[in-house]
Amino acid sequence: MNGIPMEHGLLLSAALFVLGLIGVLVRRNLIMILMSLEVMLNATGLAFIVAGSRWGEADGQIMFLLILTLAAAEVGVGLGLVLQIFRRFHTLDADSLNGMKG
Amino acid sequence: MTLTLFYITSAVAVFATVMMITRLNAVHGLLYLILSLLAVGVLFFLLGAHFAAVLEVIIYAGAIMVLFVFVIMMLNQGQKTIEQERVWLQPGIWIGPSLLALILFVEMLFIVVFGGSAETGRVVNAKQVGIALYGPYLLAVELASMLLLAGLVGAYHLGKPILKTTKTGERS
Amino acid sequence: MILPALICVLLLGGFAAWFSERWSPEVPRWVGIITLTFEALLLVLPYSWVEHADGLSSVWFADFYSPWIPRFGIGFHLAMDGLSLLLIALTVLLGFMAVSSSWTEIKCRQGFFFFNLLACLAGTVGVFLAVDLFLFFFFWELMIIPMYFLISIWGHENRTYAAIKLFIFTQVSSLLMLLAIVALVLIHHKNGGTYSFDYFELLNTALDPDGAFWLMLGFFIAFTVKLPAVPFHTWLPDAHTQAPTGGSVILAGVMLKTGAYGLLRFVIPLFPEAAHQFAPVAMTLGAVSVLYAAIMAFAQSDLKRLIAYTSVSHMGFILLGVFSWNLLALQGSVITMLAHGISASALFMIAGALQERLHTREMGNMGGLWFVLPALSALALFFAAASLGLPGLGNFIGEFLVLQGAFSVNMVLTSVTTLVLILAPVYALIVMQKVFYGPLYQYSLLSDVSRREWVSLGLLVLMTVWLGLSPQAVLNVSAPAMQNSIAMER
Amino acid sequence: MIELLGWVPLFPFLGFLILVLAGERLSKPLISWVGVGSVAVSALLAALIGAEFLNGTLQPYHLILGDWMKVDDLSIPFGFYLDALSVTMLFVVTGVGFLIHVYSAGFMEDDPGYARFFAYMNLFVSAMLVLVLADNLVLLYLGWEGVGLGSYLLIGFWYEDPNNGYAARKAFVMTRVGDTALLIGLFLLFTQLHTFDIQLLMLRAMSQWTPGTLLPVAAAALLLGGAVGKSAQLPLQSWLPDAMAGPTPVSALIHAATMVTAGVYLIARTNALFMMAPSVQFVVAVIGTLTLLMAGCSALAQTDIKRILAYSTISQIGYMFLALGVGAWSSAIFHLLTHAFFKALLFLAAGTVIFCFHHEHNIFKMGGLRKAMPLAFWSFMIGSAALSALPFTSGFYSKHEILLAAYEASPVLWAAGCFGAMITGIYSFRLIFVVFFGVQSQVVEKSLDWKMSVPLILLGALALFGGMLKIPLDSVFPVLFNHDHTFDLVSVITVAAPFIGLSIAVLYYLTGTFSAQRLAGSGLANQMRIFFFNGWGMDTLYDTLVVRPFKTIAKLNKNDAVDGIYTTIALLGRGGRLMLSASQTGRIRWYASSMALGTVVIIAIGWLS
Amino acid sequence: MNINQLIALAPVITLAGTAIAVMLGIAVRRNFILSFGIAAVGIIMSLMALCAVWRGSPVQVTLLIRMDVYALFYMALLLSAGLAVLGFCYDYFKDREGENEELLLLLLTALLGASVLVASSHFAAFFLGLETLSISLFALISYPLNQTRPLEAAIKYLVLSGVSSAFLLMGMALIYAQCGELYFSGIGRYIASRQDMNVMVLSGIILIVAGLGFKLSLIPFHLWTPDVYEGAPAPITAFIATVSKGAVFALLLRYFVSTDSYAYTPLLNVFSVIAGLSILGGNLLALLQNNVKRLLAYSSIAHMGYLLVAFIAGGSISSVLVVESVTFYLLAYFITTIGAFGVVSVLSTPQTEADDMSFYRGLFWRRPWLAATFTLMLLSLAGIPLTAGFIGKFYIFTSAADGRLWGLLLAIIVGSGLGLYYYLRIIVVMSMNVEATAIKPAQDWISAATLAVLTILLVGFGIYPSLLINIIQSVSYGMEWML
Repeated sequence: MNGIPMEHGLLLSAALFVLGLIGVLVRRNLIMILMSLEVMLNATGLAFIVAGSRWGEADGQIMFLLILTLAAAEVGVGLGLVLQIFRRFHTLDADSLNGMKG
Repeated sequence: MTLTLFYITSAVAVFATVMMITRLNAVHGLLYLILSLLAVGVLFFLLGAHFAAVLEVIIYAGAIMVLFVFVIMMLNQGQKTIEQERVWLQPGIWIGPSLLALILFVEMLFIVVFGGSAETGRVVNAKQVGIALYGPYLLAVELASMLLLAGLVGAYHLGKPILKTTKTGERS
Repeated sequence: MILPALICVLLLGGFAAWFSERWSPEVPRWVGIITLTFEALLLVLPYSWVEHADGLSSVWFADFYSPWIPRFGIGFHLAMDGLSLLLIALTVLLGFMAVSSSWTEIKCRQGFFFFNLLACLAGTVGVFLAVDLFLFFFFWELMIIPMYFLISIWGHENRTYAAIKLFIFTQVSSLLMLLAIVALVLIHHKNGGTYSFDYFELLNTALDPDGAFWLMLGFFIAFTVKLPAVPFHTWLPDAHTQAPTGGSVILAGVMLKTGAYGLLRFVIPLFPEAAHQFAPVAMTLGAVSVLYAAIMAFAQSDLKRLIAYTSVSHMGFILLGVFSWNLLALQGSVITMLAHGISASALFMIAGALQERLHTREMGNMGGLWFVLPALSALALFFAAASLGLPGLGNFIGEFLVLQGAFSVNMVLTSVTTLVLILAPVYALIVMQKVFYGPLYQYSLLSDVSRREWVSLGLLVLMTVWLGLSPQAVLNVSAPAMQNSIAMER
Repeated sequence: MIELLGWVPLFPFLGFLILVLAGERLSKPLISWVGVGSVAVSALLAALIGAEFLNGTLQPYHLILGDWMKVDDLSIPFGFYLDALSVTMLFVVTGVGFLIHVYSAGFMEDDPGYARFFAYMNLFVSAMLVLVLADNLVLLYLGWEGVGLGSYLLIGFWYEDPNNGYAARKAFVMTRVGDTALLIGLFLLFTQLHTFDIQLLMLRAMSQWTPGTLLPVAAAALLLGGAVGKSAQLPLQSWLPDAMAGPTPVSALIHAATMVTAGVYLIARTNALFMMAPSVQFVVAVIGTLTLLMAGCSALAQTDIKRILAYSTISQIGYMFLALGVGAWSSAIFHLLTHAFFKALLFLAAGTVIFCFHHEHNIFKMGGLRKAMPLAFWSFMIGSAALSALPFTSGFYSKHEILLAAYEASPVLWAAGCFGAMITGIYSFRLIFVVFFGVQSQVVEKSLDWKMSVPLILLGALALFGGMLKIPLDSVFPVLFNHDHTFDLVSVITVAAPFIGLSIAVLYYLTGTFSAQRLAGSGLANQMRIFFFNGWGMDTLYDTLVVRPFKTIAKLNKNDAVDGIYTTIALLGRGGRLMLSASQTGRIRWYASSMALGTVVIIAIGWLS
Repeated sequence: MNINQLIALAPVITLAGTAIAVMLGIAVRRNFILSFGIAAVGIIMSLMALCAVWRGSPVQVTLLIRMDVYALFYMALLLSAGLAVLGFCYDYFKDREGENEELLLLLLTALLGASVLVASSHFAAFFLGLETLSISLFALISYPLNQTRPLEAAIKYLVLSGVSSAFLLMGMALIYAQCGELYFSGIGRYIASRQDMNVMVLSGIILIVAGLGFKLSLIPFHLWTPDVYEGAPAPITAFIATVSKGAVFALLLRYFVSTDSYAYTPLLNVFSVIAGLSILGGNLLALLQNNVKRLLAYSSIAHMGYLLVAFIAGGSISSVLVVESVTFYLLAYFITTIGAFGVVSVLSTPQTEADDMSFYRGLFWRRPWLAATFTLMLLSLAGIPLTAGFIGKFYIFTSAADGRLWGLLLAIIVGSGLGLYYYLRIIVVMSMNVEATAIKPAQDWISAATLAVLTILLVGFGIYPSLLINIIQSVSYGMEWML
């Protein structure tokens, strides 16, 4: 027991989560969007760690581990896509990728 | 003591994240992101998740971020993009999403506050995690490997150069 | 086994017609004739049972049951009483007419056309026979699809709009009915613990008045859309105008009757109290339909559209009659169904014949046709007279009985409705004037009624006169069913 | 013989069927043999049956041929009922009908629609016979509508001219207005009394209803509506003058002798009902009086020979209504009978004039025909004398009776009737003087063959001596009063009235002592003339009040306002789609925002509910 | 882990083994037909394994996976769908340039993810299954690298999927923070033991719903749907529309039933709003759409809305009927959607994707069988009798009426009316008269056979659904037993 209230941990997680979300919503650069996404995922990982810490079980950390796996895979595929997109569109502007709409 | 450290680290994490999402240069943003991740790693340590803290530093801040660095380097974004970013990041663009996110944050605040309070900080060491991982979570490990396989194959495929011979079948 | 056979014969005939197109485009219509003949023969069999039915009650001549979806107590349950018999007979008769009127009119993809025609008839026969509500709904929906194709493929210039409108109107309203059916079954399930979609089981479902009203409304809307009654009628003029003649014949002659049939068979027997309370509204709707459509008909310049509105007007009588719920009005409704089926079909056939010859439906572009087409004009005159309710012809009997029956229920409303007798000649005679009388407009070399048209229209003339002068034969067939319906309420 | 009653209407119907099916393929003589022959057989049969009946006990004869329909307590047979009233009508219909058919065979000889004409005529006769013989009101209604159809077809016989078609439709629709009232009356009667059999109905009405109460009044009023329409009485009279568009024999048969008197027949047939509704009966009298005056005045102003006769028909039927209204049932029927003779005669005579004059209808374009067409002239003389009720003609007996009966009921009615008789004298002799005297302006081109002259002669005889016929109508009708004004002032004035009219006509049109032009030239009088000419402006009135608003509304709503509801729904759908479709911008950030917003909202919903 | 559990896992293991076999196959020799053969045999073997373990079910394999009848049935459904998609993929990709073997591999991993998803009884398996599916889909969508639309679609899907995953994970974390359990039954115990609702758990579930709502493309998480449907290659679109959505929905239902989350009544309001919006919005959006793939995308939004109505009814009626309804509807939806996209796929050429309405003009007279198939599929989507879609809609009506969801039922009716319009529009276009144009020779035998089987199933289940209903009933009772 080190006395960190769970609410505070979760609030920090929420703050990071929301900041990540802002990043996704605001940035037009695809790489920045992917980075913001990482922030969001990391925030959820933090939430799991906080919760795991509350219950004193390994589950929280294991979930974090799995999130890490996801983050790695997603970044791998995502960056691959970004490369292809840059080759084809010569831009990283997310807003210009609107060939399909309506 | 721990509490104080917690708050300071939290502040660092939040600050770093804010800086990250506002940077014009992707590399700067990336550095702030690494800072943020490191700060979170410290928090993990404070929360008693030592194993996770180490992973955060090694894999997240280390391995994954390197991928970003590679890509940014490959794409070789110059000054031009920074100018472009500057144009893109007008305050008008910020307001809407930020307000939305703020509302979400307020909602989460309520959730957390009304959800009930509890203490954290029970230390769960690496051994416990290891036992769980290769005990009840054995299947998860296997599945994670399949997840990574999918990611690997996907990334491999996407990483291929464009086939020059093909005429692109575009439609208007 | 005859009851499912009645449906299967038409369906199989339809497929046969479709595949027979490979040999020659003339074959499918013959297949159609043969199928319908076979169907007519099949129909004679149960009819002979009418007199010799010992095993069954006097109301139901024939019955067929086979389990289908036991999970919900759904069975493939068919049964025939006088009403079904009459309407199926009408269906077969008008089936012949539809084939006849499509004989030369359909110039492409004959096989698929006759498949759709026969499939549509099969669906209709199914509707008239089904006494399982699920099965009924099944057929109810099924008959629309071929009709949709008939209009959208072989229709006239604005066919797509008309076909889609028809489909959406009937579909949306029938979903309301499906909802009502399901709710009814669920209530029955709550009461008795078993699922059943069987008509006879559901007849005795105890309902609370509020619920019964809404359920009744679900059925009512579906049937009044099909009937159609104001304000759900607007699909009909479009569908009729755009449909090929054969389609119009089926649509006006048979399909509208399914709405009337539904009202008679389901709405009132299943929800007697609710229907009774609702009767003033329904009768008013009927009266409004009768009058409104008559005025609308007068305003039209497109011949088929005009006839379509007269259909709405005539079907209003049925709504009025059914909700009067006495034997006179019910029997009148039955006769109106048959007589209107015949006369409206005949009028559409005439309109189709004119369109085939003149390539227009616009009455402004016609005139003085009596001079060149005396026989067709005389036939038109006859059916115009029938549709304006001339005594001695079938329509009069129906309208007279309906109005007489309704009069004892609601004097004022019926009197107002009777005013249509003034409006009917207004629209019927304007047709005669614009199309057949007056100076000859442009056309000179037109061939009058062909032998095929003589036979088919002549048959319809005979039927109309027969219905008008000797309706008793028909009334006797439907009487037990109608008496049974009334008895059910009490 | 009397058992063959059912064949009487059947023969003309068979003739109709043959003519319809065979049509113009038959040779003209064959057509006339079928067309005229069927009516001739029918007339012969009717004569024999009538003779047998009149020589018998006068007991009504009831013949049931079979069931028409039977539902619940409603039972309608094909039943014929023969009593003195039907016998009278039978004679009129078959007898006069036969003569007119013979005449038509000549009149229509050159018409391309010869077979069609006789088909329609036969259909009409058949329907009319059903009407007069029917034992129940529904069968009567069948005949009633059947004659309406016949009338429609024959008025519009020459279909090339749209005006004829218009007149035909007008006739049908206007009479349909009355018919509708009649039908509602039928519904009312059945709902209350549970039968349609006329005799039974009268009995039940008398036993179950109290005179003067709402039910009999309503029922009688509705039946009256039917009668008014069919008999062209106020306010539904204006179709009849237009109906003259049909061939002249048609006017003679349908619009003079038979169909238009169906209303009189109906009221006479249901007299018991009308007697239970004195107020309605009084209305009948008033309608009759007003109509006879109004139509008489209109006849004065007409220039079309057939229209004069048409208005005179309306006027004479007005007399019959007056008679019915005052309870002089048999006088009404008697006048019906004599009127059939002399009016048919007049029409046929007018027909010969028109026939020989190339379908010229305007009397002022004729003149001096006395010498050229003696038969027509004498027919007109006899007919007009009877029409004006000059003594010793048939019309005198019947009209005299009516006027005297009217005096019994109300002197005002009588006075109006006498005034009407005077007007009758004026217009009928005005016609003769203008057409047959003076200078002959045109050459008569055709001569009459026997088919046209024989009927004229026979009808002339009937018009002169028809008053002698004694039909025991008292066996049918209750006798309310016996009048014996053998020689009092009332009687004198009644007799004198037409003579006054005759004198006026002589002064104005024969001797030229007074000038009609000068009279009509002055402002007020001219307006009066136009007013009368146009049938008291009733057409204009209906046109503005009913026809045009109806047409306007109908045309305005041609595209169906109800459909607007659905169109609006469809439009709303399209609008909704446009809005939603605009949200599909194709931009990632926007999509993500939507998700975030959605999350925010659903969390809020989750909390708030 | 004992041997029984291992046997029970046989289908999943077979699938994973096949994926690896394909990978090794590629490593040894690149051959599309070979890889296709391995993949097809693997899926079939997996299906056979499913039948084999059916008898022994239910088996709980660690905390993560529960192989019960429900899971097995859905796995069978997903695998069959995967097999059909594989068939279309073969014809679609066989003539295309580039290395197409990895596609089959990715398809297998996606199927594996979906299978794990429906069998999961624990957040970890839930999450891993979902993400394995998603990660595979990113690559699948963008597979034809020589075109721009797939790339655009893939990046959209990737980013948005990432966001939705984050929501989902946050929801899980909140629930875990409050309950201390990641195991469904454990959460169920927690919920059942508390009388009052916990805000954190409630919000956690709502966040999960938001995450899953994205995968199910429910309004307001739907915006990606048309773009991804349009951009992805037709067979892959079929895969997204069916396997991905079906698995997620099955999991959602399983989660709700096994954790007793229906007890949180505010959730039902949330779902009602989402369902109503989805039904009306989806149908409205499709109304005048000229791109068939987008149109089907919008229609799928509406269909998920319909499905959700039956799901909501679970709040007040027995879950047996709900499971039955959802399962039947999903099955019908699978057949229909795969069939429809199969037609699109058959018509597409390496140069053009046959998604514009103009491709279908006069199809009835050019390729009657294909057009008839498509018509039947569309009629089934519209819920017209004679097709399985009708029975599905009937089920939805029944459960919704039983649950007295009148408002939503009304929305369904209105939605169906709208839906009819655009389905019929396609049929109209297909039946238009056109001059015979050059016909692409029909040589896609595998696709043709697949379409034929689908059509037979569609009509078969539409006319005689009893057989299927019996099986599904055992599934829903199996689900009941689990509680």
